[in-house]
This record gives sequence, structure tokens and C-alpha cells, in this order.
Amino acid sequence: MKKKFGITLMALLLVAALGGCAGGKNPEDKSSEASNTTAESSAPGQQSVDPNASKDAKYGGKVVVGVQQDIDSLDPHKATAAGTKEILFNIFEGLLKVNENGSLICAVASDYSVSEDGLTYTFTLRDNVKFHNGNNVTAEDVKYSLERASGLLDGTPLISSLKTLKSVDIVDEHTVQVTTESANLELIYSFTTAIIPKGSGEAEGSNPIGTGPFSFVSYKPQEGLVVKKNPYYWQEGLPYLDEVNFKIVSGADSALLELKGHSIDLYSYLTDSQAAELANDYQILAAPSDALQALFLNNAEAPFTDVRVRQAVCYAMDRDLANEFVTGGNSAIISAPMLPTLKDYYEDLNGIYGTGANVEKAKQLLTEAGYPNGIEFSVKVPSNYEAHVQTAEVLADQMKAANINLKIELVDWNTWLEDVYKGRKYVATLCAITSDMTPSYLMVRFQSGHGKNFINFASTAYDEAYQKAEKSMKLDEKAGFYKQAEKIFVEEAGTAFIQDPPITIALNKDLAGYKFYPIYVQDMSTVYFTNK
Amino acid sequence: MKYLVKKIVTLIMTLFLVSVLAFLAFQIIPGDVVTSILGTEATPEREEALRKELGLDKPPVVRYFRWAGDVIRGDFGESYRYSKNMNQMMPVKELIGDKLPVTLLLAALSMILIAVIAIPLGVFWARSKNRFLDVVLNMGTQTAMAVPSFFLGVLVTYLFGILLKWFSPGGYVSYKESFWGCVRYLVFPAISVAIPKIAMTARFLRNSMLTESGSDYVRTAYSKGASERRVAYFHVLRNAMMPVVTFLGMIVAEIVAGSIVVEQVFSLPGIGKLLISSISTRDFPVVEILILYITFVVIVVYFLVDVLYRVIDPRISNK
Amino acid sequence: MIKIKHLSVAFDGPEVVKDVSFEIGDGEILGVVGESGSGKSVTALTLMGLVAETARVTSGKIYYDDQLLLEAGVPRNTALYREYQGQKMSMVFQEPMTSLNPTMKVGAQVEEVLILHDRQGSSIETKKESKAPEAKKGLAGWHQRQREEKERRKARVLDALRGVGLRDVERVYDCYPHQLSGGMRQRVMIAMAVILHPGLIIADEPTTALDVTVQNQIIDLLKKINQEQKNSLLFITHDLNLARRLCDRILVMQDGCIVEEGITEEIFSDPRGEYTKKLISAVPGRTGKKKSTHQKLKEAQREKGDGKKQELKPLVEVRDLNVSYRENANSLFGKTIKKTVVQNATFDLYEGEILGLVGESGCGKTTLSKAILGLNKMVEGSIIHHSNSPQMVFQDPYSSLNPSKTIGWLLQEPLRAQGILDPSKAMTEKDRVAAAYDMLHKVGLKDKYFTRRPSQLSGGQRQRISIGQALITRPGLVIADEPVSALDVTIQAQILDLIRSLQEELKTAFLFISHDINVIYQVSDRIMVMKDGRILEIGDTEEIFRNPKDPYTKELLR
Amino acid sequence: MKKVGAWFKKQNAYFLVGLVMTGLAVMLGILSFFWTPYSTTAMSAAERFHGPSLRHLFGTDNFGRDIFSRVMQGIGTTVIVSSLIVVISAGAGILIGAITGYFGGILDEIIMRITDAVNAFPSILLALVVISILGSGKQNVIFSLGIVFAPSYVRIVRSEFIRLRDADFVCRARLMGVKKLRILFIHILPNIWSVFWVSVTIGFNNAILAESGMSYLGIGVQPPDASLGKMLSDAQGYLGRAPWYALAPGLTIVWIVLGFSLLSEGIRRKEAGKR
Repeated sequence: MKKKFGITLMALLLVAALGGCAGGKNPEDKSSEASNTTAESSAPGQQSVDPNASKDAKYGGKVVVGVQQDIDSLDPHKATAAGTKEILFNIFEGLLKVNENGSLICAVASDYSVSEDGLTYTFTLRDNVKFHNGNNVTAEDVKYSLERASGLLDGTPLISSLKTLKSVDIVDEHTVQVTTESANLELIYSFTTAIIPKGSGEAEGSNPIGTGPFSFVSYKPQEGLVVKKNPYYWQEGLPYLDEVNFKIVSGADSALLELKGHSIDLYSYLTDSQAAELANDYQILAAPSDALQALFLNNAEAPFTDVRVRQAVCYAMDRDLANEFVTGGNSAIISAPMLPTLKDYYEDLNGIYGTGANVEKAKQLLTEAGYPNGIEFSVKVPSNYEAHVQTAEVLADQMKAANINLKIELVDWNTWLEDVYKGRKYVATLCAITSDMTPSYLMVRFQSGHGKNFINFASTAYDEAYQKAEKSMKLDEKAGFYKQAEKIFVEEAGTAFIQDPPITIALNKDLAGYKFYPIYVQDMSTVYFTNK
Repeated sequence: MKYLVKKIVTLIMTLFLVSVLAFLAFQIIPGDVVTSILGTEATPEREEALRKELGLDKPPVVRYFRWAGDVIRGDFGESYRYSKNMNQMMPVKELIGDKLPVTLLLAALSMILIAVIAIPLGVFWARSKNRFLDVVLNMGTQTAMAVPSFFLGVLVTYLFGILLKWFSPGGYVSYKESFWGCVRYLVFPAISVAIPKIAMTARFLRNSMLTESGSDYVRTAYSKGASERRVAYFHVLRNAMMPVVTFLGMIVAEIVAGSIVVEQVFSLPGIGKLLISSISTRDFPVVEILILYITFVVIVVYFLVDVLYRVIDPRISNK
Repeated sequence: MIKIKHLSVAFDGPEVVKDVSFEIGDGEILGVVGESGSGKSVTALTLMGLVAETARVTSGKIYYDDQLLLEAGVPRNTALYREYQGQKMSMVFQEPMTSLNPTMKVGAQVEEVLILHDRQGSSIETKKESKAPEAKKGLAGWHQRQREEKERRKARVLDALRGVGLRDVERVYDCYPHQLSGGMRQRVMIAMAVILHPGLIIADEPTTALDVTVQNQIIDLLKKINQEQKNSLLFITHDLNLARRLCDRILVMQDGCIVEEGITEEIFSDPRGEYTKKLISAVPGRTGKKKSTHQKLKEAQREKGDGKKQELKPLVEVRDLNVSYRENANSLFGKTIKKTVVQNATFDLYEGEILGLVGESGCGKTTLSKAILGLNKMVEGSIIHHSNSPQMVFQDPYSSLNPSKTIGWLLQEPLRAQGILDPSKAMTEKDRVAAAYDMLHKVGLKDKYFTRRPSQLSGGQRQRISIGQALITRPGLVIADEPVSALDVTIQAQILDLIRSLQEELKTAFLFISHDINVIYQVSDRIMVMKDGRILEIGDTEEIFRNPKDPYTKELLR
Repeated sequence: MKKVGAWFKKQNAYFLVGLVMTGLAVMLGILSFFWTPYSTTAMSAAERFHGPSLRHLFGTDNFGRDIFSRVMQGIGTTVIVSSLIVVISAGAGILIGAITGYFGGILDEIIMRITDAVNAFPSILLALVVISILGSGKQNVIFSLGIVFAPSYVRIVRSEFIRLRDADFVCRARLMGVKKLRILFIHILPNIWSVFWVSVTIGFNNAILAESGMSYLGIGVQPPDASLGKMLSDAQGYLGRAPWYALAPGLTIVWIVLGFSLLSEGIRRKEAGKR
């Protein structure tokens, strides 16, 4: 585990967050439901193939993957939409790469080390990694990519977490050294930033070229993006498929029709009832998602300025019912802003308000807060998310019992972004926020006055706990502070979290090898047609 | 000449009006392309950078006239939202040029279906003296006109796609890959577009023929010893088609402007679908050009119908 | 040649043709005279086999040269009829404007008769040709034969067009109907009817829609064809004078029955039936001496008894009036052309007179009248009005009353409008209703019509309401534009009587417009003759009739 | 068979059938304001996706709600919303069409250009504009769709007024000194009803369909309230599992529109018979 790194604090963090490049099996790894194997950490040049796969795996074939959102950019450094990153994951790789366990593995780099002060990162490049155009990846390319993404090239950082980079230096042909302004344990994740050929960001009309398992073939707005097998891929034996077509479908309803017509081989984000409808024709797989659904309450708007009213809402809410109706009971009920999959940091706080409805308690709190006749408020729901609309409908019906009347107001997504998320002009909204693998991602925003604190949550206790967690250099301690912050947040009833809905996918019965990731990507490199 | 000049001036005025309205609409509706692209990841710095990149930091009036100037020079600009490749956004011309054939093909197929079915049906109906059949056709066409278009689309998909498996829903084949494969798929959306229009056209033609049948010249034709069939096809139909041509022209304009609902249901990458998604992503350059295109098509098709009418109806052309 | 025996025809309701029997001899011209609804057209259409499908022949038989064409109770033999239609009998209709297919060239329409009936003839010729050594076989040969046949047919059509007195027949051949005048179209219709020299020609009011001068030409043409081709002619008309000029024998029909039958001159000299007498007397003739406007004025003064001398007061003074409108010469690229319709009109209209304005269609009479009412924008010259709120009565009784209102409402509306314009003249609801009933009686209608709608009234009744509506506010001037032209002769006479008597009573001045000089004579105190936008003559009625100065007036009076 | 045809003609069965169909639907819609067999919002996990039965005539939906009750409520909402859309657009159409048609001139030219522009303007964009100015809700959908549909009425009314403005009876009314507004709306207007009625029928049909289309954008009827269009679009996802969920509102729309079309055809035939 600690073979390569002498730095304890680094390792402590990495236990949860990083897999070392040459480490052994990670005891903390959770297995994803789709693949019952844990990836072997890959030594340079070593194969990393599902052992079960070799038996019936077949090379070749074309697969159509239904995706919901159109590509926002083909530039891996500029793309921001989750829906784009999910596809570009197959084309681009960074020095490091996330695996299905959420651990970091080496990709373009074969090894790396961090200086004791945490300010210098040294990456050793893997031999013979080739771009899709057949050129070898050189230190120059790595330097160019990192400088471009961090803004060292032209002053505008494209990836904001990299803006602390001070310099990228080529030590020798195979070694690149990166220095930063300040030490940050979570910075290592940013080295998943795509490595692209030197100068490709400027060249006129250049196609996206990366080092990923698939290479870019074509993209048509509204239709989709096609990729083909990268013959030079450094992980031998991967990928299996010859061609993957990421096809954009216009909506959940047409996706269902297309699935029924077998125009799509793989589709994620099924609703529970859609999954039930497809159960005969497809393999249905599910795993926890990276999204937390909540009834967000605007702490700066009456009646939610009063903590008792917020608590009343939490008590009155029947999360079990929402889970049952909307996700068929497959969600994880949550109360705090932390993904349950981040086990080290997650604290089960469902006991505070209970998962069912506590009508009496809710009524009592409302009366105390001066609302003996109950409250009525408008809930803005983005209309393109059917699951949220349905959840809102369930809650509206169920919370009436506690004299809490939700008036659902559907808004289009951009209006939601503008008015609710940015403008904070709302009383309550039902939506979800997504997380990445860092615990701070969700927690940072609830500090008083934070730019992303769209619920206007304000608690000095929370702020203190969070800041301690952020500064802490010890995992246990860090986790402790995070948990403390979570508890404060839940007790203050900053917002009424509901559930972590599962990702449910439909997979062609002839396909296997699909891996779920704790982040939002579709890794097609391990998917193969079975011999059946 | 004056007629033509007047029409062109009218067209330009309308296009200008429409473009201003669309621009104003974009000023009013919440959210812009920057919010749309950055989503919940937005930070003020990034927003500003993106805004600058897209030229959205200029005052609205400047932006409008800069845009209008470009359009007049034939430069339709680039989409805010869709990339062509890693470093370049998709030019609106290319984007629409890519989607337009789908819509046009769908329109052509629908029009063929309408013409091939509605005209014989209308003639048959007008000539039929069977009252029961009249009731059946009347009720049938009324029903066809009463079905909501997206319900019809779903029904067609369900019936032909899922139950009969004559086509695979969503399995649209690009016209670039295989023209006939594309046509084969487009037949079914075309059916959905055509059914209510067939009903309308058949009813219209039938009524027009019945009206014409009462004309004096029909009596004259009979007095020459012409058979009923000859009178129907040779004399009545031609005159009855005159108003139907106008009606068909309106349908052409409607379909060529994009069948939003049908394109959505059948996942056709046509301009109707492009318009919807561009509105929801606030992709102003694309929406503007699409709206201008629709206006242009509607006005020009009406104009052509007018001209066609003058060509085929000797009474107007020589007056 | 034609025998019709006990023919009765009914539509949904009662029989419209009742037990009609008559014969037409070879080469005979038989006139059928009657008013609209008398069954004369239905009889002719039944004979032609063209009557609407809803009609049932309830009794009788029709023979053509001893061939039974039609028998009651037996469905019409359409195949047999098709043989006869166009070839052995043909028909000329009333409306030359609409009786030709508007989208087909004239030549093709005449040629269609040949195509439909030329089977025997052409097939024989074709056989001859195919025997000829130079005849080509196969498709090319077929094409050539087709071409030759077409050439031959065209030659025949051109001959026929020439035969009906059309000039420049090559051009006419390629014309669409709307490019021809009414008279030319009627000639084309006749050419179509006679091209195959049928034994019987039926002409259903062939001249009614035409101007007087053209009417005369068409009558002459029909006469000429009858003499040349020796075919029988069944001439249907409402106009006794026309029948008299053309026919050998006359049938008078009323309500589906033949009420009188005989040699033309006998019928006129010695009409037996009451109805025939009435018809003859209703024909506007030039009998009775007319008083001039001046005489009328003197009479009026005498009646009043005051010795004060009164001058003729002009109600409307028109001086050097030009009226024009813009026209798009060529629809697609055309410039607008200013077209002057009325030129240099100068005349006075006096109080209490009826000034008759006579002229053929398109001479500018309606334009002139609208200019006087101020309904026309492009006017030069001066019109001085001394009358208040002049009213108008139109030709078409169907479009001049608002179909969505009741008669009572329509009669009250002018009073209501007057009340709104001039509060001093406002009336109570009760007074208005009373006035409306009063006017209803004045125009000779019963109380029950008060609540009816125009669609429930006959043409004559509607015209009465129009007149009542025009007069109810007692205007100084009423312009009546062809108010009786769309009506039957007997109704015409009644309406003219009504106008005269109301005029006597109310002393309203009338500008009475008509194309029919006889109608004008009956009603007017003075007459004004117009042609091509110019006023040719103006003078007292008797004066004009006795002593027409202009040759055109003479032609009208022929 | 022939008898049926004859009966249709004689009795004007189009009118009767249309009346019965429309009447039944409207009655159910009105009834829903006072009573529905089940609550339209109460959910029940145990009763999800039950097929049509005596207990639930049209079955239940994904929340176990009684579809028949929701269809009843949906008829009420949809009929009211569509009727108001028609009233607004037809009203605007009459007003603008009458004035431009009768007077013509430069005003006519300007208004026709605006009409063209609105015609070509995507209704969704227009609706978004209206919503962002006025906020979402039923009344704003009615308002924005009212604007969207007005141009078609303007065209129809305008061309009818152009046809009638020179009619003899209008000319005579002018001579009588009848005021312009009175000529427009008392003299001419009643004569365009037969043409207008047909377009109202089509407009009503389109309004129902458009209202349902708008709900896809989250504009208009908000859940848990039911409107036929919203139900239909919600049900699309369950087409295979619970086809009755989509069929019930879909066929109800067909039923209402058909009934209304037949009714108007019957009225037209009656009118034609009178003349």
C-alpha cells in the first residue's frame, strides 16, 4: 500500500481516494454491482482485463449507446457538461484515470510521486503510449496539455482546479514535474485532465485526438458521436468493440420506444417503471448514482427562515414513499449532503427525522413556529427531469396530511438555472445535486456566503466544522469533522434531502463486461459481445 | 414587376420584424447560452470568460446590428452550442444544411402520400352516391382530423414499430448513409404527418368537386354526351383542384417549416427538432436563422402558390 | 319528330311539370314561353336527359323519331342518351359566362363533341388509311394517325366557329372562355351545338344575359342555322317579343302546365287564356302617353292650388364629371393603368322626377350612379347635391338585403341610423316598429313577413323590401340600378307599378337605371342614354321615343 | 346500410351524434368540479397500474390514481382552457380582421406583416416569453396560445370582410348613414359565422392539442392537476405496461374534438338546409 509513498498523510488520503499505481488490492474497495471483480492495479504494460471475460468474450461488434444530452464541446478541457464528460472518457485520458472503484490508476503516467511539502508532483510517463494518430505521447505533449488546461499558456485557466499550478517542467523524455502554489490533498484528482497532442488546441479544424481506448470518428449535432477502436491503446486486450455510437435520444419517452425497437444497446438513466417494462428484453443493472435528490429550501425566504418550519418539512416528508413510487424502492434514503458511497465520510443520519412521515411532530413544530394552520409554498421543479416531477407529486400528496401544501411549478431547465440556482429567487425547489469523488464537493457550498450556496444556508457552527475538515491533514480527523458538519446541517434542517436514486441501465442481452463508476462516465472499453 | 417588387419588400419587412421579435424574446427569457453551457458549474469568472468568447458582453443593440449585418452579408454565424470539431463551433449554415434534407425529405414523402391518397379518395367520395359510404368517410375523416399529432405519432410507432415490427423506432438511417434506408424509415413519420392532412384534403376536394358539379359547364359537358366518369375527371376535377392547390400549398408551407412534434416522436434530426433544442439551450444564432427560414418558407410558398394559381387558372393569368 | 306524351316530372315535393304533351316537327321552331318556375326548363332538360338526379319522371314518354327515349318508371338509359346527346340533339344554355368550362380552351371544348361522337366516322377513315400503302405500322404510325385525326378535327372546329359568325377563328380556338365577350361565348356554345348537325337544338333563354344589340344578332344566327341545317329548334324564353320574332309555333306554360298552344301570330292577335293575356300585357310596351317632368310639376301645382309659380329645382347638378379607376394591366409585372369609365357627364336631376338612364352593360351607368352617391373615389368634375341621404336599390335582390337579419329589423335600420346621426330624428322603438309595418304594407307585403328573413322571400318580395328600406327615411333621391332586371315579366310589371305609385305618393326623385329601354319608357319622366361612358342624349321620354337623335338610341329602340 | 345513410341525412344525425358526444364529455367535465368517483390526487402504492375494471373504469396510473376521475377533471380543465384560448384568439381575430379587412390601407399592411411574423414565430419561444414576463400558470398559457392562434382568425375574418365590404347590402347600409362600427359588427359580422364556425372548430381542436404540447415545457396546468394533454404525455412512458393510461386521455381528446366537429358540421348542414 505504501510502497511508493513515504508520506503518511498522503497515503491516509489515498486510502479512500486514490489507488496507487502499483499498489495491491484495496481493502476498502467496494464492488460495483455490474462487475464482480475489482480491477487489478496495473503495472506498466500489464493487462487489466476482467478475468471472467476471457472465457466468452468476443472481439468486434458495434454498439449504440443512448445518451440524453448533446455534446457541449469536443475540447476535453472546455467540456463542462456531465453528459459530455461521460462520452469523452472513452477518447481522452489524463496522466491518471479514475477506475470503477473511484480509485485513481495510472494512465499516461506509469508512476508518480509527490514531494513532502505537497507542492511538487513528479510523473513518469508510460512507454509507448500512443495518440490516436499513431504518435507517441511525449513529455512535450504532457507539458502542453497541463499548461493549456491550467492557464499557464494564455492566462485563462480552462480547468479551475488546476489554476494553482505554478509550472510544468520537463525533467527528461519520460519525466514531467509539476509545481503548485499551495498544497492540496485533493489536487491529485485534477491530473485526470486529458493529455492532447501539442498544439492541437490551436490547429484549425483539428479532430479530437487523445489516448483513450476509442478514437473519434464523427460527431453530428443532435444525432450523436461515433468512436472506433483505438488499436494503439496501451491496455492490451482492450477495448473489445470496434465501434461505439453515442446516440442522442430526444427524451425518456422516445428512448423507451427506441429501446423497444432495439435501436439502442445500452441506455442509462431509466426510471423504475421503464426498467420494469424492459425487464424481458434487456439486462437491467443498477448502481448508486452520484446524485442527491432533495427538496431544497431557501433559508432566506419565509417561512423557511425559521428552523422549526424546515424541520417540520423534514419530519413530514415520507422518503420511503417517494423511494417506493419513483425508484421502486431502490434508492438509498439520505439526510445529509454526502454520497453514501463515500463511506469514510458518510454518516447515516436518517434517524434524526426518520424515513417515514412523522405528521404529529411536523404539525407540532409548525404550530410552535406560528403556523397552526399549516403552510403553503411553491416548489419549482425542472420539467425535463421526470423523476423530480414525480417525486414532487408524491410529496405534494403525502405532505398534505401535515398541513404542508406544495404548489408545484414546472420550469424549463435554463429558467431553473437562471432563476433558482443563480438568482435564488425561489422558496423551495426539488432537484438533485451531483458530486464527484471528493467529500468537499458537496459540503463546500453550504458555507455561509459561498457562491454556490443557493439555499442560503447560514450556520457558523457548520462553517467552523467544514473549515476544520478542509484543513485537516489526517483522514480520521478529516472524516470526523465532515461528519460533524453533516450532523449540524441535518439538525439545522438546511434542506430536506430525500434519496440517492440509483442509475438503472438497460443492456443488450448479448453484451457483458459493463462497469459502473461512482462518477458519471460510460466506460465502453470493457464491454464486449458474449459468444452466445 | 411592381407585384414582384412589392412581394419582395413585404418579405424583407417581415423577415426584419421577425428577427427583431426573436432577438427581443431572447433578451426577455431567463437564462442564456452561458448558463446553459456551464450549468451548475458556473462561476462568475468562467461565465464572464465564456461571454466574452461568444461576444455576449456587448450591448444588445450592437449585438443585434452586428448579427444582422453579418446575415445580410451571407454570414449566418456559428452556433453557440454545437461544436464542429475541437476548436471550432458549428457554422449555422452547415448545421441547418445538415438537418434540412431530413425535413425536406419528410415533407416530400408526406406530400406524395397526401397527393396519392387524398386526391383519388376525394374524387371517389364526390362521385360515390352511397349514403352509407358517405357517412363512413365523413366520420372517418373527422376522426382522423381529431387525433392529436403526437398521439398519432405514438400510435404509429406502437403499431408499425413495436407490434408489426415494420421499422425500428428511433432507428433512423442518415440519408448520407443510405438514401433508401432513410426513405424507408421516413415513411412512417410521413404517415403520421399525412393522415390528418389526407383527411382534410379529401374533404376539401370532395366539397370543391360537389360545388363544381353544380356548375353550368358540367351540364354543358353532359349535353355533349360525355360520360359521368369523363365529366368527373376531365371537367370537374380540374376546376375543383384550383382551391385545393391553395390548400395544399398551405400544407407544404406547414410541413417544410418543420414538423416539430413528429420529428420529436420519431427522433428525426430535422429542423423542427433542432429548433426546439436550440430554444431550450438558448442557442441564439441557430434559432434566429431557423425562424427566418420558417418565415421565408411560409411567405415564399404562399407566393409560389399564388403564382402557380395564376399559371394554372387561365382566368387570373390573363385578366 | 319529337313526341312528348303526358310528361310529368317531380323533385322531392309536388310535380313541377304536369302532364305535358307536345310535338316538334322537322325543321320547326317551337317557342316555349313562361316565367321562372313554370316548368319550361325542366321539360327541356328532361327531354335532353340532363335533368338532375333527384328528379323523378312520374308519367309519360318521350320519343325521338319514333325511338323511345324515356319512359316513366324506367331508369334513364344513359348509354342511349349519350348517343343522342350532342349528336342528334344539343342544347344552348342561358349563361354564356358559366356554361363553358373556364379552364379549358374554347377549341378543345368544341372538339370534345367530335371526340365523343366521331367513333364511327373516324374508325372508317382509319381503316381506309391503314390500307393505304404508305401507312406506318406500330407506335409511330399510331402517333401519325393521331396527329392527322387531330388536324382534321381542328379543321372541322374552325369551320364550325366560322359558321356561327366568329372572325379570327384561329385565335378564338386557342382562347379561354373568359377572353371572349358574352356574345362570342354564346356563338361558341352554338357552334358546339350545331357542329354535328343534330336533328334538334334546344335553346334555353340563349339571349337573356346578353345586351340588346347582341341579342338581335344571336336571334338572327339561330334563324340562319335553322334555315341552313333544317333542324328543329326548341326555343325557351320568358320574353314574348323574342318568341314572336323567331318562332313558328308557341307553347305557353304556367305552373308546369301548358296553358296555351298555337301558331305565333294567332296567339298574339287572339290570346285565349287569362294568363297569356296577362303575359302579353305585362310586356313593357310603349303604349300610353307619357307626361314630362315639367307637366308633372304643373299638375302638382294645380293640385296644391296655390298660384305660386314654381321653378324646376335641380336636386343634383352634375358638371363635367369624369370617373375612373385603376386597373392592373398585367397581373404579375403589370403597372396600374387609369381607366376612365365615365367621361364628361353633365346633367341635372330635378326634384320629384324619375330620370331614366339607359345603356348597355359596361357603358358606365352604375359607375356614374355610384359617383353621384359618393361611393367612388376617383372623380373629377363637380357634383352638387341638394338632396339629403340619397338611397340605392340594386339589381340583385339576393345580395342587397343582409341575409342574417329579419325583414322588420331591416326596415327599421335606416330609421335607427338616422336617429343616431341626427338625434332630433330619433324615434322610439314603438314608433319605429309602426313605421316599419307601415312601409311593409306600402310595398304590398303582409304583416307575417315582418319576422321572416330574406332567404324566405321570393326575388320580387325582396325587391319590394329593398325599395321600402330605401324609402322609409323619405330621402330626396333614390337611385335604382336595374331593380327589375332579375325578375320575371309579371313581377317586373308589379315592381314598376309599385315604384311609380310610391313615387307619386312620396315625391321622391328617382334615377332609374336599366338596360331595357321599354322598362325605362314605362317608368321614366325623362330619359338619358349612355354609351361607352358618354351621355349621348337626354330629354323627355316622349321626345326621345318619338324623335331619337342619336343612331345608337335608334338601334336601341329597334 | 342504406337506411343508416338515409337516417343520417334525414335526421341530421351529425348534429345529434355530435351533441351527444360533446354533451356527455362536457357533463362529465362539469360534474368533476363537484364529484369524482375517486380523489384525483390520492396515491396508492397497492393500486398502481391496475387495468380497466368495474372498480376503475379506465384503470389506474403509475401512482395508483383512478384514471377515470382524472380524465373527468382533465376534460374540465382542457375544455375550459381550450375554450378560453379560442375565445381570446377568435375575439382578437374578429376585432383585427374586421378592421383591417374593412378599411384596408396602410394599417392593414402593417397588421398583416405583424400577423405573418407571429405566424412564423415558434409558439414555444413565444410561450417562454409570456411565461417569463407573467409567470407560469393556466391563465398565461391561455394568453400566449391566444396570441399564437389569433393570426389564423385574423386571416379568415379579414378575407370575409374584404369579400363583404363591397356587398350591396353593406353599400346600402353606408348610404343609410349607419356608423362604421355598427356596419362592421352588426351588419357584416353575423354573415361570416358559417365560415367562422368552421375555423373555430379547427381552432378548438388545435387549442386542445397545443395546450397539451405546452405542458411538456412545464407551462400551463401544473401537477398534480390533470389535463388531458398532460396525462397523455405523462402516459407515453408506460405505453407497453399500461396502454390504457395513454389511451384514456388520448381517446377522450379524439372524442371531444370529434364530437365538436360533428356538432359544427350538423349546425352547418342545418343552416344550409334553411337556405
